[in-house]
Amino acid sequence: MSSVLIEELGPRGKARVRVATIISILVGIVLLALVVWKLGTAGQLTWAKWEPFTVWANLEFLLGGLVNTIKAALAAMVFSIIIGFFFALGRLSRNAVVRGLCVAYVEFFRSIPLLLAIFMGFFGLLAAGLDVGAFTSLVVALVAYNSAVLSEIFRAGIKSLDKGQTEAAQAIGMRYWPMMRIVILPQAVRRMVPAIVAQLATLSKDVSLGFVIGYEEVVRRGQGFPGFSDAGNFQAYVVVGVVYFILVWMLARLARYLELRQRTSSIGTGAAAIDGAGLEDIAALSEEADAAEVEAAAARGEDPDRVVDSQTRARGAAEEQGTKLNEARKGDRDRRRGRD
Amino acid sequence: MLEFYTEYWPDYWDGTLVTLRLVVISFTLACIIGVIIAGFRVSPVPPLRSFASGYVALFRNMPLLVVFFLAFFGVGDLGFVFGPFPTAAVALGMYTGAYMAEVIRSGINSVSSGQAEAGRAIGLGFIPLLREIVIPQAVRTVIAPIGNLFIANFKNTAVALTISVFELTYISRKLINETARTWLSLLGAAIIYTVILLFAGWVFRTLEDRYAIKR
Amino acid sequence: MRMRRNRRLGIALVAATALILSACGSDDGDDGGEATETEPAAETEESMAPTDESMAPSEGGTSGGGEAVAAIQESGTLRVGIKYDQPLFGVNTPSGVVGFDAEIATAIAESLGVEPEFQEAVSANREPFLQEDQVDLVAATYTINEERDEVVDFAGPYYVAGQDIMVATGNPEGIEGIESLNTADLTTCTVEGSTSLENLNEMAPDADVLTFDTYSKCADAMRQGRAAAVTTDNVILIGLIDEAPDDFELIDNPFTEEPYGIGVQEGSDLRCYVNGVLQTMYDDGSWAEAYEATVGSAGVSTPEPPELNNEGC
Amino acid sequence: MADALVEMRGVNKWYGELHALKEINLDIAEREVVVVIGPSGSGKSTLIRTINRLESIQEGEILIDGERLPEEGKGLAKLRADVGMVFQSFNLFAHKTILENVTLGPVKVKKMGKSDAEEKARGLLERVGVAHQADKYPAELSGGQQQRVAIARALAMEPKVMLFDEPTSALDPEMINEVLQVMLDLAEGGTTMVVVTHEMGFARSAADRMVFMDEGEIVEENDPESFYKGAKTERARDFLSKIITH
Repeated sequence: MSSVLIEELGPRGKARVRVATIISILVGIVLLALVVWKLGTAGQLTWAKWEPFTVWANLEFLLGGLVNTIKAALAAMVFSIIIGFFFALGRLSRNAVVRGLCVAYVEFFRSIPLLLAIFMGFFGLLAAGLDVGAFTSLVVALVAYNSAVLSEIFRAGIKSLDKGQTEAAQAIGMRYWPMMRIVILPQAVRRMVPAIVAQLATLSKDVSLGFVIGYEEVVRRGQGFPGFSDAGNFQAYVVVGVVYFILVWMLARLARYLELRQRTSSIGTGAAAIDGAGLEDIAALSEEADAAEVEAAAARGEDPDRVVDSQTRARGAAEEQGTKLNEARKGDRDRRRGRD
Repeated sequence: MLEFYTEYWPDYWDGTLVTLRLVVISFTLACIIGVIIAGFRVSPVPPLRSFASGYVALFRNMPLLVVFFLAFFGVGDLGFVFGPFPTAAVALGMYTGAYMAEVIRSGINSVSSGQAEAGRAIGLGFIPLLREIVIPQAVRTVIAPIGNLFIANFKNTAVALTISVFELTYISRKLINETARTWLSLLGAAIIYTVILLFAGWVFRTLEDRYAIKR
Repeated sequence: MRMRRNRRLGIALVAATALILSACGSDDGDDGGEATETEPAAETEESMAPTDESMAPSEGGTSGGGEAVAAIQESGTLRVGIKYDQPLFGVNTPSGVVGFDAEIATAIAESLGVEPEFQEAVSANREPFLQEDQVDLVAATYTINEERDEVVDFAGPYYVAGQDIMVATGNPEGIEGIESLNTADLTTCTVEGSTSLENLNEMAPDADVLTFDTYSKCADAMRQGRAAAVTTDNVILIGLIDEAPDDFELIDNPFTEEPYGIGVQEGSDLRCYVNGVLQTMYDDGSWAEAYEATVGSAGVSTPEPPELNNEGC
Repeated sequence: MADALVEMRGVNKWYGELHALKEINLDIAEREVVVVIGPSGSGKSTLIRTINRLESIQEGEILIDGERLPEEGKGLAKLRADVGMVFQSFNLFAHKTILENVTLGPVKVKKMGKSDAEEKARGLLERVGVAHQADKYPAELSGGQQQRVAIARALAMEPKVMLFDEPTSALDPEMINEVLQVMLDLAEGGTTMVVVTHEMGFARSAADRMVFMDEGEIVEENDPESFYKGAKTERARDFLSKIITH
């Protein structure tokens, strides 16, 4: 029970939990049975409706959509990183005009729905005489939108670096750009890798919106293919949902893994302390990381998934210093108590 | 340019009203679902915890578009047919609710165990502890992320156009087709979104300042 | 029809939207696409000399023909631009392209004594196809309109499409025409950003409207009881009905006219030759046969063939 | 010893495999001050936290004023109200003012009137020397001040026994004495106290009894003078030599 709310239970509490467990399992079974029954009576479980998804040619077609999804997500990611990076630097610039323009850009694209940005990328460019097709329009829109988001991650990443790093660099006589290039950015980038992977997961989800301009990602392929015409909507969207789920879940998992690795390596002493611990502790730690990741995701603002509100991030970074200290203390105490 | 907006203001206004209605209903729903799911997630009853984790994982790893289509056409195939607006409100509420649950859970967990222990040590029972110590402290840490969720939820209402909800983004798209003034049509919606979000941002910042812990 | 200043651009955008609606291969046949940006180009380089224009082939001219016809006969193949994804008109199947357009094109090729060779035409590339001499003719649910007529020539019309209404089998709501839809009590479904939607908004402003990105979603909406009617070009509706003949039927009361023509290069003698072939098909009943074998298979009654435009032939 | 205020009988506790408390038997009489010492990880914190069941036990029983410590629910909350606790990291309620920190227990648990509670709280704050800080928030106070407020908060419940869990080890050196002074005053005033601390000065002047723990068991009990001068066990002598050399 990873919660401050729940005390260690006494015998009566344990008995209650047992009863609640049994009741909730029963309720769960009843609900599940109802759903299956409803699906059955609505004729959704007949094999004919699912069979199209076992035909390799159909699956190949659907997986082609997955490839398209990944293609657009990767392309958008690469350009978003590059452009977002420059906007981050722009926002940290000492020139007020540059700063102002960057702020305007970032704030504009952070405050409109992605779908509107996609329409701008498609209809807008078309009206401007640029008939670039669905893929390019979609990537342009995703880049415009995500570079704004990423620039905030970058800015927070750069700012969150210990001020000591800057001071140390300046102390040995480095000037602004060499300092950025040699000292600050490499560290900032390393620190941002998990956030970037997490953003890639979000991006993959967002590619689905390319649907509205006819981009052949998974959803469009899943619903429009003649090979699936025997299948109903329910089946098609369930399968499409599963495909997306696996993709996004794996990317999120990777992001979490990277973040965890980074944490353990950066805490150092904490990692040493874990040395003696068993698997359970590591599981607990990953649970904690899970919670932290979620917290971060929540704090990251924008879209639930779409990362990072600058303020929260910056504040988060500041608080993190504090909590880390507290946690270190607490952890220390806990461990001691644990061994007591 | 101005004539364009004076001429089509009624269209934009209709769309804005739909968007606002959608966001109010879906966000209220998200709050309710969030509290329930978060409660499940921190409860000592294992099946409830598993259910809550499953719920959160499901909605966090699926595109909103798929959620909408499943809720509209998929559920419709099962014989449950609801109109576009109610479907969109519920689907969006359930989607944001998953994120809300995580925000609330992390808010509860952000209250240090020392605070709870101190409360127990002076004899506070479960409910008073929750009311006097945990919730007031959790609320403070949770306002900013909830504000962000609101903004996300607000922007996500646009996806409802795919199931025939005539909200603001739909209107701008409709105006493109009717007038062929592409950029004007799109900008009109963008400006309305920005203005509303500026206002929402101000509200949440004010709330945050009011409830900030003095340090 | 509303004529706004930017009508052309509007149409172009509608075309772009229509392009998106690929899933059910829909294309409302009204897309002017690239037409505006091209000039009446290239003809001097082409086979026909200016004099050819006046040297029209004789009426019914299966025997006659100018240089274009001669060149085709010499090459032994008729290059045809055709839709690959338009149910009942042009669908690419493993056994070749089938549909009403394919039947017409094959008949023309037969008359010429050559083999047809099909190439996929999408809405946006039909004019460039002709202008750049990629194909000899385009038979691809190609609506005749003024803009296009400036850059290409049309034989025909060989079919008049029009916006129509699809209802559930048996027409439970008793919908007779567009006027019946003008009530908030009935929900009508069409595709977002289409001319069909604009027509609906104009002709039945009180209708309760549902819009989706594809017509197949409209069909689903009807199946689920969300909509009482679907309206768009009858050609698309017939395609939907063909997929589910038990569920839907056409009220067969079109309220717009979209004449389909065979596109040929500007000034080509092929135009009058094709008109001749079409007239022959009208007369000997093979037009009706072709119709019944394709479009008519969806349970739509065979109409009278439209009158050909023989101006200048 | 039947009238001891706190009785621990055959208490055992495990953390998984780890035997954290081994067969603890300990009685604390009214007005007695007991100081618990021992090396890090010896179980002394766990011991003190079991007395108000912030830690559960698996075997044995704990009685407070002759009453068996309930395991959960209202009864437990009621009994906890009679046991004051001061934590290493103060744990003042961060969102409440100093005054509210002190009045919360009396008002919410003891259902005391608000004005009475405030009057009493101000008296207690006066006693621990932070009366002028009453309207501030915890984060605005120094560590020493916070810990004194924490003591006042515990006292406001008029507990039968006060537990101190390393009350000075999170403090900067110059603040340790101000807290110890308050504790000395309490001891002299006759409060029953169980204190986990390494502050030998305090132990010598205030403790009635020293309890030395190691590896989860009570190794030695004695009065402070004899304990410091001549601990009976090797383990205790070894521990003392380590903390006295510097």
